[in-house]
Amino acid sequence: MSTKKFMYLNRKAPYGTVYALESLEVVLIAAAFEQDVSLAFIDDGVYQIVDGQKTDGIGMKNFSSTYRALGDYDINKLYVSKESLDERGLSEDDLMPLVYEDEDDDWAEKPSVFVVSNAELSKIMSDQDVCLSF
Amino acid sequence: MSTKKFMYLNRKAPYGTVYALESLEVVLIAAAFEQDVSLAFIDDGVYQIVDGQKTDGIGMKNFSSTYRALGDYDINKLYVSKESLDERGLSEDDLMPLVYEDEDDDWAEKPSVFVVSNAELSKIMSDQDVCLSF
Amino acid sequence: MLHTVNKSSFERNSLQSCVNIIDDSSVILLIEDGVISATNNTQSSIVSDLASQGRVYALQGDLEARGISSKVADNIKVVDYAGFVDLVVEHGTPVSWV
Amino acid sequence: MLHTVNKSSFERNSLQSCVNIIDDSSVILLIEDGVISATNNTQSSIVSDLASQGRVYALQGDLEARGISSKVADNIKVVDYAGFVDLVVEHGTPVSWV
Amino acid sequence: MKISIQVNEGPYQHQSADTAYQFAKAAIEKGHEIFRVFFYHDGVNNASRFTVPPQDDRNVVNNWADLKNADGSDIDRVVCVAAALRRGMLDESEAGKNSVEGNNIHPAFRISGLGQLIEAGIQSDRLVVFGD
Amino acid sequence: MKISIQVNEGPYQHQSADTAYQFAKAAIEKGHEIFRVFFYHDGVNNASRFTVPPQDDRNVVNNWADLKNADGSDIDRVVCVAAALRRGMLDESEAGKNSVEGNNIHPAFRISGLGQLIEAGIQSDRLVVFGD
Repeated sequence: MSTKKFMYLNRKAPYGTVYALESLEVVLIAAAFEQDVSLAFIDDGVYQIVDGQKTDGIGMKNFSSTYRALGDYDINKLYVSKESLDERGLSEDDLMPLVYEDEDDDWAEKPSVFVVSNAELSKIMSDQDVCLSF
Repeated sequence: MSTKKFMYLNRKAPYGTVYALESLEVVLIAAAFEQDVSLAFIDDGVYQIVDGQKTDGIGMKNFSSTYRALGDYDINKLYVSKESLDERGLSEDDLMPLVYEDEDDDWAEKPSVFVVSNAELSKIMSDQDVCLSF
Repeated sequence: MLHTVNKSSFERNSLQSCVNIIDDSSVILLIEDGVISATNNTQSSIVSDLASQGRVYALQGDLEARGISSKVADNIKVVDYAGFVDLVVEHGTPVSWV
Repeated sequence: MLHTVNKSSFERNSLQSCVNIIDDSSVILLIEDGVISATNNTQSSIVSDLASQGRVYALQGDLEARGISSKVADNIKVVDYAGFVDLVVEHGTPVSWV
Repeated sequence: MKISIQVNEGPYQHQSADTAYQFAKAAIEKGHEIFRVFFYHDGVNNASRFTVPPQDDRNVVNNWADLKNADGSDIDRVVCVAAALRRGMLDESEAGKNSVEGNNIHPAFRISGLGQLIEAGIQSDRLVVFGD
Repeated sequence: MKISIQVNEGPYQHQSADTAYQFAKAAIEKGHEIFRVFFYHDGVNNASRFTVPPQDDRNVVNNWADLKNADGSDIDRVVCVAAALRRGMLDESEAGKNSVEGNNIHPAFRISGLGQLIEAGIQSDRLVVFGD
């Protein structure tokens, strides 16, 4: 099959709605198709990868650890809107330290999360073949 | 059964979601219980009673005529937020001319729609026993 | 790209977010409750610049359903579902701001 | 009255609408994604006055789930579900800004 | 106090059903009575006995079905008939009336009319709405 | 062009399913091919053969079931299995595997995996998402 650029656009906070969880389920399946995969986190979507989520109090499944596994599936382009973080009083330090091992660089551990401006996000988005919104 | 004050709080545009339609279905049933019923239309809820709705183009049921029947069920307190209308470039002239016949005044036809300020709505809301939100 | 927005800017932030991010060649199609943002109101400025460039569309059936066909702001182009299909065909990857 | 708001003020207008209309004796409880509005951010001013009067609450479990317990703004009171029940009992007719 | 609850969204898509359940549980633990839980709009989907959630996640339908008042009595769980029919939630009786083969309402729930919601508002000290 | 569609919300609660259907119909009328309609999230509820809408309203499920491409071939209507199971949408096979008595998937739809969505993205010229 041909290779296309897929973007997963995540704009909603986790737990309040199922979109974050079911977006992640698609991303994991997508990995098997060897497409070019990017994830974008904008607006309240940035809360999906905030560190320290604990769901015991609300009786729902905590799926945040799954984001840590994305690197093992070669999903290592997670773009986070800087403007969205700033507005919410969040910084990169508040996010989970997601990484992957670069097979082209002696398996060096590298970051998967890129905090970018909306202008940069715009360019990345314009380059996509398929955009799935959650 | 005792009489309570019920308010139906409508904040969403019709057709985009089912809340307007299913709110109306509750209101019609509520009439049979002889409670004190008020409807509030605020935010995009004001579009529910805008005149001239035509749904042929979207293939959905046009239920706007049902609002005209509310007067026959003694539901005649429809409060509309003036601020919500103003923001949306709407005025009372854009709304359906909903009326009822006042049995205590020789069945004179009177308006059911009252455009009120948020401050007035606040007072009306504070006086309710039950508030159902749609 | 074609960006679809299906919620009123009075209710949600999706239209503003879309406008903040899209590139100079993108167009916006307002559908469902999103057509409220195609009318003259206190939030018209969100799309007025793009509209004056001919880059904002609104779905006719949704305007009619909400009784606001006569209130569409200047420079916004009204299309039917066939026009929606044409926009999808002409503008490459569609993005939904759901 | 007790007013519950379950959406972030960044996503929807429900918190602002609620604040615009409620009376002087009302309190607000932020639940679900609404707890985002309980943190220090550029929209904190929507509730800061009410918070300084001790009239804004946020649900603990929802703050913890979203990893933002440590970011709660000044004067906002954190409660658990039992505290939610107490607020419903104490404040008369509850209103949901869904 | 006598408290009733309206649930407007289905399980899993929105947190409303979960929050409503946690609220109901806490209310019972504090000695209040849940007079009725009324499922309206997509909330009717909470009553499906067909749901098969992942094993490591909560079972929203069973949570409702297992909820009891402090005296051990069942909670009155009412599904709105009009909302249920258009969304494909049927008990044996409605399936029969509408010539549908099969039914999917969990036995812990009962289908009834919107009057049950109004009555809950009249009979309860508080009616709390959970939606999206 | 080859166009695929993703539907994220159930029938009646949100307009998304209606808009998606109107879009698909218009695309076919204009000579395009609908390669696949993928039902995800609450969108899986579009596939229920149990829905009984009021007689004066549209039937969303039948609208989908009756939709055909211009050459008369059926549209490929795929329901995500993971999303379907947690929301109580089952065909005979899934009901059997999960020991549930009964099933509610309309025969015009088939249950399959998320790979079908990715494949639709790869194989189609456009993938259009309808949600809330």
